[in-house]
Amino acid sequence: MPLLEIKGIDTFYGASHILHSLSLSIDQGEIECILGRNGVGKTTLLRSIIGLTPPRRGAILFKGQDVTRMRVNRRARLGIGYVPQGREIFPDLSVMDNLRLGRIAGNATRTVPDEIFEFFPMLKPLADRRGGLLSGGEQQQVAIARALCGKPELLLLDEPTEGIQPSVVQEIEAVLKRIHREKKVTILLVEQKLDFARRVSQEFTIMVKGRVAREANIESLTDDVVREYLTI
Amino acid sequence: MIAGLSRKHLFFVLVVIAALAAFPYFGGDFRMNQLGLFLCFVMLALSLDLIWGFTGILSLGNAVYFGGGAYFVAMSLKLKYAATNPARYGSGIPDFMEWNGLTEVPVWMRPLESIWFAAPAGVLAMGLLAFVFGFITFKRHIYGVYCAVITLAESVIFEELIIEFQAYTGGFNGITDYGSFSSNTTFYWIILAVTVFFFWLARKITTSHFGMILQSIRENELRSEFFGFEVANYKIFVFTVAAMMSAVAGGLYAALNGIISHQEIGPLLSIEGVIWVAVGGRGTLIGSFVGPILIKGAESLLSEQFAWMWGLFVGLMFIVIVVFMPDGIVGTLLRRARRRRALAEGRAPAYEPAVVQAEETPTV
Amino acid sequence: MASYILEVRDLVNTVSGHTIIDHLEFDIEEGELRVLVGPNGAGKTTLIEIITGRYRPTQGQILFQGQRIDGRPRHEIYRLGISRKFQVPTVYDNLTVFENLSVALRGHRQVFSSLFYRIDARGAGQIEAVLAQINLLHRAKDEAYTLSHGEKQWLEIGMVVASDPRLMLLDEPTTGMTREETDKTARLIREIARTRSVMVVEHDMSFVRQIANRITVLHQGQKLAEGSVREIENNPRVAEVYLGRTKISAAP
Amino acid sequence: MAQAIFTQFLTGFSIVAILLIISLGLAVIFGVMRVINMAHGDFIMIGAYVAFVLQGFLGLNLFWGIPAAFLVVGAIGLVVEWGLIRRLYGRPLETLLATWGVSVVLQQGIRLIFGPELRYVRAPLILDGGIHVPGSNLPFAYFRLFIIILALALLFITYWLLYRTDFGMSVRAVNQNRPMAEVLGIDTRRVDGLVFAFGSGLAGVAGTILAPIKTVSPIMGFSYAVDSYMVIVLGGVGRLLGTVAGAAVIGEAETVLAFLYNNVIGKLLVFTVIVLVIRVFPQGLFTLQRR
Repeated sequence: MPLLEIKGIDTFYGASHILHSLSLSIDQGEIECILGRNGVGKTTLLRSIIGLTPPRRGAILFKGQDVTRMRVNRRARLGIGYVPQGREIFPDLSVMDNLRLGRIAGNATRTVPDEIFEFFPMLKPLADRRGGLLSGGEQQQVAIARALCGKPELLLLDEPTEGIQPSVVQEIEAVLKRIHREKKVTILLVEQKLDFARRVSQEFTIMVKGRVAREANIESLTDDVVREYLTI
Repeated sequence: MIAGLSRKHLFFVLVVIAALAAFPYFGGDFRMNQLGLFLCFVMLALSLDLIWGFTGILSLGNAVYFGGGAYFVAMSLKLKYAATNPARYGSGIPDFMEWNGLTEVPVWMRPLESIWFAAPAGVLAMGLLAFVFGFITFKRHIYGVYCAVITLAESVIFEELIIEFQAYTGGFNGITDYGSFSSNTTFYWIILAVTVFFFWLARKITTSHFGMILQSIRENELRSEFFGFEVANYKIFVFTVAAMMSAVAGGLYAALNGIISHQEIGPLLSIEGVIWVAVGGRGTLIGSFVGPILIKGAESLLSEQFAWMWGLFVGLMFIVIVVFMPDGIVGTLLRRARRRRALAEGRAPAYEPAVVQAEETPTV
Repeated sequence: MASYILEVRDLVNTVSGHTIIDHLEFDIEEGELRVLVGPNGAGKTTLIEIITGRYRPTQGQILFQGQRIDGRPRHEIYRLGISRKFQVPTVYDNLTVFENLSVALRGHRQVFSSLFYRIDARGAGQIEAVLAQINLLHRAKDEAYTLSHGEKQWLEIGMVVASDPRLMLLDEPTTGMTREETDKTARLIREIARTRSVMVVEHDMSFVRQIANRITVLHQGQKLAEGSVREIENNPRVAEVYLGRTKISAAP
Repeated sequence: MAQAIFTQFLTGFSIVAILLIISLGLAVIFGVMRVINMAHGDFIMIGAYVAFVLQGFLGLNLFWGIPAAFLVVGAIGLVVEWGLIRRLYGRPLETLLATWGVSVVLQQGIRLIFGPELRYVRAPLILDGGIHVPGSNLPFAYFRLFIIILALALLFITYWLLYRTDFGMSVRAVNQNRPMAEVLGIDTRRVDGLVFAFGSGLAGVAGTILAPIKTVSPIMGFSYAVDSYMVIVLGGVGRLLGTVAGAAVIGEAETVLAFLYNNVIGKLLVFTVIVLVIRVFPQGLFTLQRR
């Protein structure tokens, strides 16, 4: 049984039809990457899964349970973590408070386990800093750490490397791989940077205008495919 | 367009006007007076519809202008009445002035002795007040709940001012006993004529290019700014015009009613006006007739027997209308009719939009 | 020397410590059709917001036909000749298509002149011409909320056309459109650009290829590259910011 | 003269304290839900009637009224939020109008139950008398002192709830970024309901302590509510400091000006100043600047 199964969803943003009977399934333990040019609906797909933009038609099953009409906070508690584009750190809360809020989804005590700081050692000295004062790279790490605090089984990441310096990108890459290996978290990633996507993920899905255009093992992401669907 | 009137509807409007004009012949004096007062409320509702229904400004203080116009007229009539009825006012000045130790009418109030000065002065003063108030608020993009709350406070303060300065306003008891035009058929017709004129004027404004711009501001203020409209100027203009309309309505109301008090300037009437428009249907103009006549009519019929229940009923009805019928009675009917027409012509609306929002939605 | 309709000089925009536009230098020539591309967060929309007066620049100047416009109110910037389309199609939902266009139609921006103005035969003719251009003649009497997403995009483009600017800024005019609609839009924009300067922000590269002469690539608030479609497509630095790598052929 | 003004200034503190309790409730609600509750004044009024009932029918003194009013009015707030406000989410003007309907219903309901007469409530005997403050020409009533202490305590409790508890952390998260709060598993509807109940409860407490100062009647709350709307307009949202400053400025200015000129002129001047201030700071004085 796949961990996440999306069956023919149609999602609208206001009046605009973004996803067109899109189907996709993610197996337990996979790292899958969604590729596609800007505006094809990658972000909307993630938002449909977490429930911020629920689909009008179709169904979403998580762990075999129909979550299509479920409220966002319940999905989060069921084990879906979401790191949105732009990080969305609470700017007036400290890093520690941001992380403690993340614990809610895991139905856990609100003390942040040390293991989080093992994954993200550079957050330790920043714990009391206000979220809004961090750099983009630091915010991204807080966002991932925060999602991790909720003990997700499926982690949705929307362009985690966008606008971030190369050294931090490497750290994020290492952390994602470790999370996947050690915590057995399934990862669904939206990414523009091909090299990063290739290094991190095992499978890829290419979207074009709200539909799945191609789905395969990351090895088969050839230059021809890239030229056809992704290059500028 | 919501306010669209076809030839068929024009005929309907003419029939309604004819019926209202003929009302004195079959309704009797008491009912005629009541209807005259309701028509004054209709004018207030029309002015509110202009600013709220068409421009998207929710004002909870427009009774200030209605009451302001009313006080100018009532004061003028009272001064005259006191001066010319020595049998009742030996000193020749209004009773409340005498009670408060004045021996003569203050100099600055003397010009009001002439109704021909007082009535237009009241309208102009209210226009000026609205202009200044609008200039201060709208130039700084104060909108939505902030605007509502500030206009509400304005209304509260004016009510308290009226109560406080009783030597000049009659205070809590208001101005009474100044001779009124009640049971005067000609005066009823004048009120009706002014109401029809205001309806025509509001139609003229809202169906003109200017009215379209007002509606564009209601729909999306930011979009209009980027099309080169200085949105604040439009708001100030329509706010001022509406205030002057309210002042005229208030003046007529005072002359007909024969008593005027702080309630006519305070927040209760301000908000009641908004309720009439909401119930009748904002942005329809016709709703401004339906709302007040329906509610005030029902109130006068029912509230005597069920005085306490009436308030409860109005409150509940208002909640229900806001939640389940945001377009109001006329708005809902018009929307249904349009939808039927669209379906008949095979171009059904894709979806029903959310109710008109005056909020600037932050993007990015 | 070519004459510039728009010059952006050393533009900086920072929001609570984050630099969105970073010492940007950027020009558009009179009569040009320019496409602006760049990854998310490159500052494209922010640039439009600054040009049209929504945001103030932290530093730098913007010149329109040689005249400084940064910091001026929005309506003045329009009156000088700049009109823009929003990223999310923004039309007046409860007005009809015809009314939407007549609000936008050039002229009668003052309170009193608009009060005594009614759309005359000439105005109606102009609106009908625009309606024909954007393929919405048959929807003229319908409220805008009944339009599909693509039709709304067209309507807003039409409104910008009706407002008759010298410089048009179109933010993502084809988002949410089908292939055919996108092709129609490309034709429409080429037609419009014959008589005025146009700047388009867009992601859809096949669309960009259809309309563009020159492309400017923004990245992290700076100009990364500028040139013809071919030059940009073969520019390794552009590939790097878009795909996060140096060369496509470096696949594992 | 200076002595008299100083006395007014001291009296002003108790006015500020009451206004602060009322506005705290309103500010917390407005901050999280962006909703203006037009029935806030009637929640005050119900708080006063709770004190009246406890004293008149059960013989309990005012101290009992404080927790009772908080619970009763908080429960009413919960019902209003659940039954009405969440149905109008994202439509602040409609919410404002609908809560006006609630206001009418509550006033009429109270009239039906208790009649339109004025009612009187006594302050606890233990708080009779006053303390002499040097420089002032009248003793400062213990009851006013009690009000000030209560307001400070409630301010502290609100601060503690918002900034020192897990629930407060959730509230601030919802305030700053509602969708993201939901993504983290926070039940935002529950937060809305509890915040509305808490804010309403505070209004109830304010009503209880107003009861001995003012006569209790169905329409007693309105003018206080209007003042507290002005506090929000002046102080901005997002920070308790803004609410404290707004309440302090408006409460003190109205009291002192009322003494120097008269009540209404004081109000008029304060209102004029507020309108001029928001011309310069449209978001209020203490709003967090964010784009």
